[in-house]
Amino acid sequence: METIAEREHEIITDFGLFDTWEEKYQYIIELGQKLPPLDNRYHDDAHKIKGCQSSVWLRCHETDGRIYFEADSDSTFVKGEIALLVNVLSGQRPADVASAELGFIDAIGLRQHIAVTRANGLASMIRQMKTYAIAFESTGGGA
Amino acid sequence: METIAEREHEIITDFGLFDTWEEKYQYIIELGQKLPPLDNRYHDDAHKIKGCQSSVWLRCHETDGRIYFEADSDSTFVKGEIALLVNVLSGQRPADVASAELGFIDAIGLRQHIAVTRANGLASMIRQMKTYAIAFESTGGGA
Amino acid sequence: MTMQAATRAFDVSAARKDFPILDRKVHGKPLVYLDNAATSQKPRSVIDALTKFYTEYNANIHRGVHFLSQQASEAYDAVRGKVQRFIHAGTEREVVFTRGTTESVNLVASSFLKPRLSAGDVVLVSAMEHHSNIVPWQMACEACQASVQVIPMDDTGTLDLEAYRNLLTPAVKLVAVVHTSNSLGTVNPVTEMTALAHEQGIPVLVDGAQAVAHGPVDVQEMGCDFFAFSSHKMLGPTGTGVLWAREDLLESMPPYQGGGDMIASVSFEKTTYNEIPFRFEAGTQNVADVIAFGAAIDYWNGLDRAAAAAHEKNLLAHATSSLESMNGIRLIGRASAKAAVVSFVAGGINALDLGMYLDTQGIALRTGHHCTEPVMDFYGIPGTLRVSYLFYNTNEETDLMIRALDRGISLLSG
Amino acid sequence: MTMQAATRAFDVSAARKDFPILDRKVHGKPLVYLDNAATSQKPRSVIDALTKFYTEYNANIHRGVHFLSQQASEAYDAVRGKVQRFIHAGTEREVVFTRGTTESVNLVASSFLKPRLSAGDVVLVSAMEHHSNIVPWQMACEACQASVQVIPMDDTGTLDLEAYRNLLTPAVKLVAVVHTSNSLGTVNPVTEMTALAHEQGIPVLVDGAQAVAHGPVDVQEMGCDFFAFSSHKMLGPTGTGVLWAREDLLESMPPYQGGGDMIASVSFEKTTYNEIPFRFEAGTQNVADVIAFGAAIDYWNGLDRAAAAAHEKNLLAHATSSLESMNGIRLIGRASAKAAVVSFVAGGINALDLGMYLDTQGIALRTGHHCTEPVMDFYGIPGTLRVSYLFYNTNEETDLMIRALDRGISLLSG
Ligand SMILES: Cc1ncc(COP(=O)(O)O)c(C=O)c1O
Ligand SMILES: Cc1ncc(COP(=O)(O)O)c(C=O)c1O
Repeated sequence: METIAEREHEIITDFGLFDTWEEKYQYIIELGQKLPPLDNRYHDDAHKIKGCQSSVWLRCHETDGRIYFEADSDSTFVKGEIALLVNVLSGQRPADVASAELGFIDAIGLRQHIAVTRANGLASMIRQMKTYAIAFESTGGGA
Repeated sequence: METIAEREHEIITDFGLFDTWEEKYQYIIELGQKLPPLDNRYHDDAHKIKGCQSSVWLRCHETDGRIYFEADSDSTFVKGEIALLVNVLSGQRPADVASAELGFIDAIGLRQHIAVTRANGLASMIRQMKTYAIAFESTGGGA
Repeated sequence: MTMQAATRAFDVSAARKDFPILDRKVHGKPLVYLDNAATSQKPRSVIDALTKFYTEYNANIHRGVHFLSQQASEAYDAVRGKVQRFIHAGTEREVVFTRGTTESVNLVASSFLKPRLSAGDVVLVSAMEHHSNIVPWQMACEACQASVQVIPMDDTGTLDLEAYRNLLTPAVKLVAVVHTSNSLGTVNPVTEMTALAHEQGIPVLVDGAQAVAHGPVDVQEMGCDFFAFSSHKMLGPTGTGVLWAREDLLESMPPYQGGGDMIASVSFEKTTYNEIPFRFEAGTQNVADVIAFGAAIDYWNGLDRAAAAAHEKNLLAHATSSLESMNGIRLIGRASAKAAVVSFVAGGINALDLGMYLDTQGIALRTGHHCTEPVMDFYGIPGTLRVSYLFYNTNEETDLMIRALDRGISLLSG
Repeated sequence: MTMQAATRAFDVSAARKDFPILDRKVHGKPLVYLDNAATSQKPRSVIDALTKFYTEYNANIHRGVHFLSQQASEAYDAVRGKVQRFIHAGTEREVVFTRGTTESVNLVASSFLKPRLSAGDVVLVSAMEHHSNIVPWQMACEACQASVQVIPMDDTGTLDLEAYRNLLTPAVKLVAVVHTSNSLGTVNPVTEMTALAHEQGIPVLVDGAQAVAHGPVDVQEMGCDFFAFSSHKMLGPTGTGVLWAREDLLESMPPYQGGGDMIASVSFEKTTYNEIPFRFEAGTQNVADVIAFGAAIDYWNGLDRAAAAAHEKNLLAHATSSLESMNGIRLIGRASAKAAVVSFVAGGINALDLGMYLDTQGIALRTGHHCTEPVMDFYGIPGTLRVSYLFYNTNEETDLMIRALDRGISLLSG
């Protein structure tokens, strides 16, 4: 299992291939289109993340001390962002998720390009993922 | 007796001698210092002009169908302005005072140089002088 | 104006040269700015007016005896006359400078409406109002157990005047209606609506935020009692705007905010207020922006507005027919009287995703509810994409947008 | 900061080069600008920030998906952090952008005070308040049968802290006090005054309009609950300013104005409000001016503020001793803790006449009551002449002023 840092590094390398924001946008859209759907029964208020301009639902579970995320959104771009986060954080140890700094978001130039409201949405997603991780750290329960 | 237009013309000629605002200012101060004082008993609310930043008292009377003004202020500069107005309007026929356009104020460059609050004060003085003139036109009474 | 003048072609490339930002590139592509209903771009003369103020005669106004203060005061005060003539108000005394449309509406809600409002009273707004012409009334009504009622519209985004007539009951204390809708483009018959309200003795506020940039405004002809608009949507700077109010109503209103320059005299025992409009401009005014706003009005006065309006009509027609010919595009707002604003949805495609794709192509338009959530609720959609034009836009820009839209849709449908 | 740093000479000629207006002539004479308490002049970087915004990235903020809107939003939002650090606030969420000090005070009067005010309650202000820190409280108190009471001062313009202590009764719902007086120059012991009020559980608003330009401000150290100031008095543009408020208090306050961007969602049935600080910024923000205000804060951060303060102390000492040595001059305001502001009267000579004479010499100072009429009533004078300094002023300018004053006095005594 790769570490968070290793996965971030891979994403940064991937994005290094793109010269323009258009290419990065398209790549994120592709990631969004490929993100496995979240079962419909989790599209409810309990799994909805507040503070995102688009609707975002997030669910997670723990297996063998590792935390796994699934998510969905009505926006393909947001799904792409989620895919990046899932890619980096899913399958990691809760403690590592809780303390991850996620420098790749700045490094791939995502933050400069997405509208502030979106950036806030991204921040909300990360916050929620970390909240789950912290909960697992202390209780080991599912969400 | 010179007409209002003739008197305005003289003032414009006088001011034509001055190159700078400083000289005009000094000349107006001199006029203010030379303005005959208004008897103290007229320094009351009934004779006070509203809308001036400085205190201004104005009194007038009619003799032989002509209107005469006397005035005072705590500001020497305002007294100078009054002196100019008195010079132009005192001794004229009420009807002529009421309809006077007083273009000399712009012509001598007074308006550009005095603060807006002052300009409003000047406007208030003129308005009051005309109000008196209109009153005399219709009633012939004193104030 | 003669027909001749009205049909003289508008020189759009000359106009574009006056707006420095239109030369810039975004993501390596020439900027296509189609978000004018959010805010307009600024001509060089407006930007220069700011620079000139701050480099030559910046000073606080109205109380200074010195030359700079005098010059600044005169320049500031002169804009009141410019605004008066621009909207054909009766006197300068009716022109209050505010922060913008939103504050103008809040001022009326607080100083005019609230003292007149009792439990059970009604403020009548239309179904297509901007949040700024809803929330202030809701806040005032909530405080007084009054309520906001809504003039309905049909599916084209046209107000139902029959329903409006029936809503004009004695309980109505104010009608507040938008002149030109920012999300639908609908131009409402405000003159007729005002006349109907006045028959019942009900005062009318018109939200002119969008109207002022799309054609001449004559508040006396319109007959309304209050008219609110923002500088930034009509070529001027952010941070200022206007409340125009009929003199007798303004005279009757208590001050809104307290502070410097709105007073006649202050003591701890008794404070008296200045006359209108100064009574409503507390504190240091936004001197620089008001002066630059004056430069914006000068720019409008130098423009062939009839030709500009004809050009905008043409832009609207071209955008409408181009979008109509695309598969899966649904136009939102199809009133017969419309300004150059086109809202649409693209099948099941997320508006934000599409807006972001257009952004990668240098095309700036707006996605979302455009601060008119009730309009989105009415159509049962979360939001629209909106292109909104000003006279400096071109049909070529629309064509670029349409091509990009086409590519974006296929990308996002994949 | 070491003594070494504090005593390094301030390079005033370098600083002057940053302010284009200081090169101009007035009535053919070099401008001597001594009216900084009314408004400060602007460095080139602030003016350039405005030009850059309007020529490169003007857009409406917070709701736009396109690049310009994004760039504008980021620039605007970044200023909140700059303000937070400038006044040492705990979090950005405590920083509300307003039109200026006056609006900040009105916001507190309306959203904080009014809901907490009952008949018989008291707002305590000092005897040297600016009208903007009197009238809003009078308006709120009038509506609730509460009253404004006054902390007295002595003849030097120093507040009577003993009297203040006794005035802090349970009826007092707020203390509102000026940090640095604009007409007297007095620097009040706001930290101590806040502590005394807090002992009685009374919240404190500090009017920082003058303070921010004369030295570092630390709201947490000061301990106050609200702090209000204006951009235009601290090198920034007109039209914006700040209300800083303790997070818990701000959270507890209902919105001030309604409109776009201050809402979470709007429907005709139910509207919910955005979180702080956005809840208090209704409508299109003054984007350009806030961004340029950020440039002003950058300028302060680049300045050797300790050296600038020492320079201002020197300016004050020189002006005070020069004026003291003149016949017939009476200084108004002689507190031991004073900013570089000197008010005076010249025997029986009318202040406006003298101010106008100084203007003919290119010297800009202020005459009148400086929006502090109660201060003038206290001293039994109609107004003063006031010279007010900023770090870019020089002793040579004071000398020019003194010589002109001398000539003006003989001219007017003649
Ligand atoms: C001490 C003080 N308080 C409040 C104000 C009001 O500030 P503004 O007019 O910028 O709102 C001023 C300046 O005019 C001031 O000097
Ligand atoms: C129709 C309409 N009304 C009101 C407003 C509010 O204007 P502002 O945000 O400039 O106060 C806007 C623009 O945002 C608008 O389009």
